[in-house]
Amino acid sequence: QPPGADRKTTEGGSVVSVAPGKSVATSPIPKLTVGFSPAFTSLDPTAGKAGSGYYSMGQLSLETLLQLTPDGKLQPGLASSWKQNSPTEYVYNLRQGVKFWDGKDFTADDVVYSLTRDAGPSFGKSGFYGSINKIEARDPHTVVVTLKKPDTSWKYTPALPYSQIYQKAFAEAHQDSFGKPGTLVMGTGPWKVTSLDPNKGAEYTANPTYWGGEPPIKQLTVNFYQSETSLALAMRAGQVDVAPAVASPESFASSSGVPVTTRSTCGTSLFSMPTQTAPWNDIHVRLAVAAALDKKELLKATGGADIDTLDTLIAPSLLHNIGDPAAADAALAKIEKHPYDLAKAKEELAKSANPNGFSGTLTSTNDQGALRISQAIAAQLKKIGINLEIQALPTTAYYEVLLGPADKRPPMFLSTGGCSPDASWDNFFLGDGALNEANYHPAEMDQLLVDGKTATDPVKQLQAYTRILEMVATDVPYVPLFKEGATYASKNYEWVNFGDYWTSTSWPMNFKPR
Amino acid sequence: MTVAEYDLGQARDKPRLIRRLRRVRGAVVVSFVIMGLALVMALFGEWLVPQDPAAQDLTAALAHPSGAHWLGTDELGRDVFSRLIAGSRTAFFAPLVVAGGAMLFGNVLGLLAGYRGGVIDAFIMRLADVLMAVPGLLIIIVVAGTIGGGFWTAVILLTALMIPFDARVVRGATLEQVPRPYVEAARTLGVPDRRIMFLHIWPNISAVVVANTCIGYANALVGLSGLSFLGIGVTPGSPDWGQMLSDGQASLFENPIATLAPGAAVVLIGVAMNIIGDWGYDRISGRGGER
Amino acid sequence: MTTVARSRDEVDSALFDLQDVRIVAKKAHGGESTIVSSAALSVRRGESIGIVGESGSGKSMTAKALIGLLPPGVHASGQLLYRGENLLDADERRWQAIRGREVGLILQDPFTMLNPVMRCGRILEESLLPESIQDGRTPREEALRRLAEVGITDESVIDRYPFQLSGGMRQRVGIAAALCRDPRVLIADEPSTALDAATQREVLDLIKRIQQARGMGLILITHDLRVAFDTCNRLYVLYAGSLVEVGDAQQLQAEPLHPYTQGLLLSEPPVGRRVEKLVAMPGSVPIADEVQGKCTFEPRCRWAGPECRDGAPALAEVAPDRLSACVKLPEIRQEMNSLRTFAEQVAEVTGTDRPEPILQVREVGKTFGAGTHGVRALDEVSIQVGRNESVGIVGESGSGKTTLARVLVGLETPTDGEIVIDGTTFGEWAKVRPEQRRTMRSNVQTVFQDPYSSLNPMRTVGWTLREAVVTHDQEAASPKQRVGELLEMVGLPAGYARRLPRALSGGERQRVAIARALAVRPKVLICDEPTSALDMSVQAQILNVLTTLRAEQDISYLFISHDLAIVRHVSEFVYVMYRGRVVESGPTDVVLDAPKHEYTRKLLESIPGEPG
Amino acid sequence: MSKSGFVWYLVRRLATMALLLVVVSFLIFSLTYLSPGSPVDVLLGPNTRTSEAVAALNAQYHLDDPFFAQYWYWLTNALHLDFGTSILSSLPVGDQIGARLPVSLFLGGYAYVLTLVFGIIPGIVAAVKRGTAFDRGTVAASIVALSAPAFVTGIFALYLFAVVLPVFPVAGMGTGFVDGIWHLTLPAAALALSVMALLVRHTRAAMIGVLDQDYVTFARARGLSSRRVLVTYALRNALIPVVTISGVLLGAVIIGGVIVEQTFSLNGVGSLLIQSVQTKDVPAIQGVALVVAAIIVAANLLTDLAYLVVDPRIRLGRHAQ
Ligand SMILES: Nc1ncnc2c1ncn2[C@@H]1O[C@H](COP(=O)(O)OP(=O)(O)OP(=O)(O)O)[C@@H](O)[C@H]1O
Ligand SMILES: Nc1ncnc2c1ncn2[C@@H]1O[C@H](COP(=O)(O)OP(=O)(O)OP(=O)(O)O)[C@@H](O)[C@H]1O
Ligand SMILES: [Mg+2]
Ligand SMILES: [Mg+2]
Ligand code: NI
Repeated sequence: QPPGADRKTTEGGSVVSVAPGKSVATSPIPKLTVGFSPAFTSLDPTAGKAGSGYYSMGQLSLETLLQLTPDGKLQPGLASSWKQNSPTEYVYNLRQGVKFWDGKDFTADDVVYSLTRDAGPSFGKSGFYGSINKIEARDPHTVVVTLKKPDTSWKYTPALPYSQIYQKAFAEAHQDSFGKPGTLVMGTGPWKVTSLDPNKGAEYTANPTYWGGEPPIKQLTVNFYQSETSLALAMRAGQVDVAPAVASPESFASSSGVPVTTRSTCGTSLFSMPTQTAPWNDIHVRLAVAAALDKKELLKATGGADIDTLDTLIAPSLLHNIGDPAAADAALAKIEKHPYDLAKAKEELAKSANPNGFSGTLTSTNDQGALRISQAIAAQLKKIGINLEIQALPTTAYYEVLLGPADKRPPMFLSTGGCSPDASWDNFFLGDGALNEANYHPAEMDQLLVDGKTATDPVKQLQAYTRILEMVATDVPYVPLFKEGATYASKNYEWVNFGDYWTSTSWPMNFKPR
Repeated sequence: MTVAEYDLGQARDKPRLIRRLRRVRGAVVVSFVIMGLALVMALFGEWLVPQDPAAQDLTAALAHPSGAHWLGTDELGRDVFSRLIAGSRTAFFAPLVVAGGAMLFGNVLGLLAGYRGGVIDAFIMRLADVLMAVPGLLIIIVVAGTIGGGFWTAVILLTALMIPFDARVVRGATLEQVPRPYVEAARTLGVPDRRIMFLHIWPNISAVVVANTCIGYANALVGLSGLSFLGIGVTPGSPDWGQMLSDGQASLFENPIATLAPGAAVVLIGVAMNIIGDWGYDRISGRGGER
Repeated sequence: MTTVARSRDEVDSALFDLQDVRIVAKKAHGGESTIVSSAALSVRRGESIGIVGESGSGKSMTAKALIGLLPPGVHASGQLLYRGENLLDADERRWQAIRGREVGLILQDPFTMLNPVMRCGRILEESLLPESIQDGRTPREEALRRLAEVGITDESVIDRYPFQLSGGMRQRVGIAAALCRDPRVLIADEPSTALDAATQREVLDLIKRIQQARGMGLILITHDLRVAFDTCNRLYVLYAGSLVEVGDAQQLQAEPLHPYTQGLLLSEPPVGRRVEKLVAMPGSVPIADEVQGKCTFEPRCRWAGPECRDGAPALAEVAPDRLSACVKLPEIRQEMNSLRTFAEQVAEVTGTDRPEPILQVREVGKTFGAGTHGVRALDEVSIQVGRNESVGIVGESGSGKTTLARVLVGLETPTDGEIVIDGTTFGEWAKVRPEQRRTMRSNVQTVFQDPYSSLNPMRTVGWTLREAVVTHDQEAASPKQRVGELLEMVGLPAGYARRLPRALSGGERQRVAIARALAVRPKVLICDEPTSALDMSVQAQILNVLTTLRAEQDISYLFISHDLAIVRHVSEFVYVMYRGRVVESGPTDVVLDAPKHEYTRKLLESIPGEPG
Repeated sequence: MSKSGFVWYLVRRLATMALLLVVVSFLIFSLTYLSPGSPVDVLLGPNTRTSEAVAALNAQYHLDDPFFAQYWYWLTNALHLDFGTSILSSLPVGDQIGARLPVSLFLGGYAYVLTLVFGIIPGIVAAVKRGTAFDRGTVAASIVALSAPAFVTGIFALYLFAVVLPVFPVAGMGTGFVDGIWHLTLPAAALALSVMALLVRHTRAAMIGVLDQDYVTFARARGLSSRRVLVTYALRNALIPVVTISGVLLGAVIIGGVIVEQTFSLNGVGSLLIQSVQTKDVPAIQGVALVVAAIIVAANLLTDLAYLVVDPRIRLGRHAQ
């Protein structure tokens, strides 16, 4: 089985290989409009909060050292080549002759500055830089990153949007307003951002001096919409060409009249249960829940996203990235699954302290998509007598619960939110991190997590991850439900190579008129 | 022969009841029927629903109206018609609580303020001024939205905010009655103040009270469903008309009936209540005779 | 139907000539109701005619028909000739040309007649036509001249809003506005009723003067026969929508030729003397629509016979220039005359010694408001009412009469002075001990001016009376029986207890109000203009009830009125109030026959029909 | 009223207005302060919370100061139109309000104009043609419209004009004035509808009341033209009770605006409020609520002044010295 065979990319869309910095479109596109809902308020990657556009919009103008191919391979970006000298030392050779939009040269200083800033504590993603020892410029065109200990996940980080590169002088000159409307950012990307208005959108113009050559899309407009419905209506009216990230594909399609394309990604969606709080501390309860959840059925609550169910905490595609995919499949086959079986669920529940079921709450954000799935979960559990009342919380309150005392965490529906090609990505609901929602702490687990990251031998690494999956399958702190989906809608454009890692590329480069 | 004679007057009133019944407009009858149906649904909805309003059938999500689902289904495949019926309970009773509560407190305070004047009067008037200056729904959005507390917080807040308005109307009507000779006659007779307020004045302002309460009911219905439309004070997934409307907005084009039905229900009850209010006003003030 | 024979030149100079005008209103749920069944009248240049009738008789509707301003849903039919043109065929444009230029109208209430948001000058200016301004005056100068014509010389009036003027001034501005386009006929619908006696007289004199000076035709509408006799050449007596009598004013005054006209004249207390008892017509004015197809006065007529019910009687010439609609006139004319003679008997005036006081007011003062805005409504007023005595208080509007009454029953707190009721002296009601207050309350009761609002409209007569009984006598053996007694006392059948006030006529309501006051067996009854809101024919009934009660119940009256004739009729002793003070007092006959104070003289002079 | 009297009145009204705003601001501030959930959690997001990070945030947002100090700090800043930084977007709240206010004002103003035009004119015509089919139709329509909240009419309009009858744009705000009008017609109409109905009823009742007045009869009796009577007499006087309720109308338009912005996804102040409430963005809620309250209070002042203009009895009578 070829790598990434379980991804739709190869079935629905086409994988076209283009050279880094080049577009799949062959003729110029004078103007293209992209719609997002909701709005973004900052282009500073370290703003890192809801409303920051680094994740979806950042790659239009800021670039990373490396980029990801549709199947999760690294390819050159601002670094023309890179090398791992030792388990802890990475050397990046910067592309020569690259200029910022203001005409200044792109140098190693800018990279060091950007990565150091991105690694700072104010950025929500500083976890990705946890094993960094130092980042330094060896010469104006070489950057060396030294780790404290081996970390196999690092190699992907320079290709993720969390490590976007911007001009040092500009960022230093605009300490407080960097990335915000009025100030914006200074980068090297294919499109130069000329305005940002959280109430309207952003304007981009093609960068004539782009190292990959001037991109075919000459003017790129991003429009913000307050709700997905209004975005869909705008698309229906022909005001929007492409809408990446559609949350309710079916409704969107009917409102806009434009079909929505979905791909399963390596991100995962889970149902979490607090393993140390009654009645969830009872393994029979958790096993009952695992058997009671009909994943196929739940998929229908995703609003029409065309995605797959999931049986393991880590998406199989990520394990395929480690060494031999066949070995990964063999290992996965051995892991216990909990297929939908209502009789078994009732049987398990009967063995628990609450044989006839119980009542409780199910916490969710007040986001429509999450609410829909939470309601569906509650409805399925009701069938075995577990009555969960949905508690929809606004972001603040939700984070308070999410990050609050470990023993007070309620059962909830969780998503990893995007993914990197590294298998450790899907683990962050385990271990000592603040996000161990199940409060699941067997001693063996912590060691396995370390092993997984440091193991340089793919076989060892796979072993560690397989064991993690086994433990999760046995103790059921989480019930994996389905893969996260990536979606886009466009009537007139095909999005070539659309899939897991679209946020790690200059994605409008992949638009091709239909 | 005595030339001076007492007037033995002729009765001017004829049995008017029948005539009046015949005059009741069709719209009023229809309004009462609507409210009656709403009441039945609100009381016995559980037994009337064709399907469990919470039951999901994800295979039949966003189905169009059919024999099985009269108004189709929502995103989670729940029967919209059943949810509409289930939602009638809060839709019917919550405004009743609001309008009734505001009427009760508003009347007592308004009568006191209008009849006695003084501190109560000044207090109510100032409070109403403040609320007039900042609309109540804005306050509720801010308060219920930030403090939380769910549906009944919104109901209680709305009631509390409506009291000064009701009190103001009642006070105004009372002020109009107080200088009337019949009130002064009662005072001259030494009738206790409480009796004057509740047995003399109140019946005479009851037309205004009834009309105002009906309008208050319609406003509370609209206000509360507006709040739940905005996602304030509702439990997600509960069959609340306002929430159904806002949830359904996304699938407006997929299944318009399911989205528009709760909206139509709100309008229907609002119209019925307004018509009943007008009718009640005419009826009661007609009793009061010439003015 | 009768056509009055007229000579040629009469027809020539006729401005209005109405024959058989019928005014009907569409009912809300189909059908029509008659407001005026058949009106016929004519006005010539320089002539003033009066349309007289009690409320609801259709006077205003007739006036509105004459100027084409009938309310929506009300229609006139018949022949309404203005200088030979039948105006009932006129369209709105034609009417606009007629209104103001040919026919002017002034309304009853000066307080509502002028646009409240327009300055007086503007009101006049907008009514002026270019051709009515002469000598190159500006509109403003013309407006000033017009104001001067109605006796307003204060130039600042032109820049004032109506609400900044007194009632009399407003009425003058109204008259000036109505005359702006120099109409040939002026219709005045009760132009003085809302004004006090002195102003009333001035306004009427003004209208008459201008009418004569300009040679206009005048149609004066009034319910007050004395005003009509004083002002008009010819009278049209309207009753329940039909004309019952037409005739020369002087002749009609000397000998009315219709039982209704006669009844109206007799029920009015004479100014110059006191009569034993008034001659009252029974019942009250019916709604026109309910008495169609017969003599409209038949239900109340003492002489009514079967012939009266035999179709609507036509107006027939019964004497030269006298028309009457009474079919029985020849039979009853004699009897009518004797009744008039009977009514003119003068009552004996009882002794002039004052009985021991039961109610006293000592130097009471009352100021409304404070500071410069304060109104001194009562100023050192001292009066007394004796046991079984009837005391009158007269004074023009605003002189403080009502305030005094309200102070007496505790509806108003006096600013200074004291009140003595049945031996108890106090300043404020609120400071009296509760149980004593109860007894005092039962000693003094009031009857208010407006019978329409003095009963709780939502409560039956029985409920109201029963409450009055029970309030002061919780253990009342059988309140129900007492209610019956009370109703009987004021001449109403016991069955009225079940009725709502709405189902009673004004007079009946006032009777119930009196019964309510009597329920607590008061020693003093304060009557604040108890008849001023009632029809003349009903007023006599009420006055008679009061007189009878006094004889039966051993009760004292404090009778407030602005009408000297009524005061003369009901009281032995009178106080004259002027601007919050008592300016004169004494036995009624003495004060009214030989007034000492200048103000009292002025009051007497302003009575219509008296030499002024 | 004398000139000085007017100035005095204005000063008094302004003082009341300021006092009211202080009270409202205090309530707004304390309410949001009392809300459960600390802003620190939102600021940190799903990160490990180091005590330094928390302390830095506390300092930045003055979360450690005593309540009154916080209030004072916030109020003085607010007076300079500085409402702090939105927790969600980390943009100055003042800027955000400033950027969104034009949309809301445009929508509100447009709706208000629609309300006035389509509220007063049918009200007058219905009153003048009392009892006719037009009158009955207007009354019936107004009862229905009165009970049709903006979010219901909005969604009906969305469906109608996006699918059934695509004449009006249902998305976006357009660019420029004319395009803006074009785009905002639907939202403004939805917003205006129920308010309009209230005005129709009020105008009709006021007009009927005025047409029955003696002064109208008297004016006609003087031969004034129908148009003049209708305009300078009837309309002018009917305006007085209409102006009295314009405060209520305004409140309804503003609160309705919040809902309509949400329904039509317009980027106005109202949707900012709802967004902030949904995310518990404390500074944003405070800022928006205060600005909205200030607008309402100021508009009420204008209403009062309009009342002074249309009714000389108030102008010259009650407080004439
Ligand atoms: N718009 C109307 N539609 C129908 N009937 C009316 C209307 N206006 C008045 N009426 C009736 O017409 C009758 C005559 O009214 P009108 O005003 O002419 O009486 P009036 O003689 O002027 O009485 P008053 O002395 O009280 O002014 C009354 O019974 C009244 O109820
Ligand atoms: N509640 C009040 N507040 C202020 N002023 C008042 C009040 N009641 C009466 N007045 C004033 O007191 C004066 C006397 O009024 P009052 O009603 O006693 O007169 P009246 O003689 O009864 O007049 P009328 O004949 O019009 O009934 C008037 O100037 C009146 O304006
Ligand atoms: Mg009249
Ligand atoms: Mg009086
Ligand atoms: Ni002034």
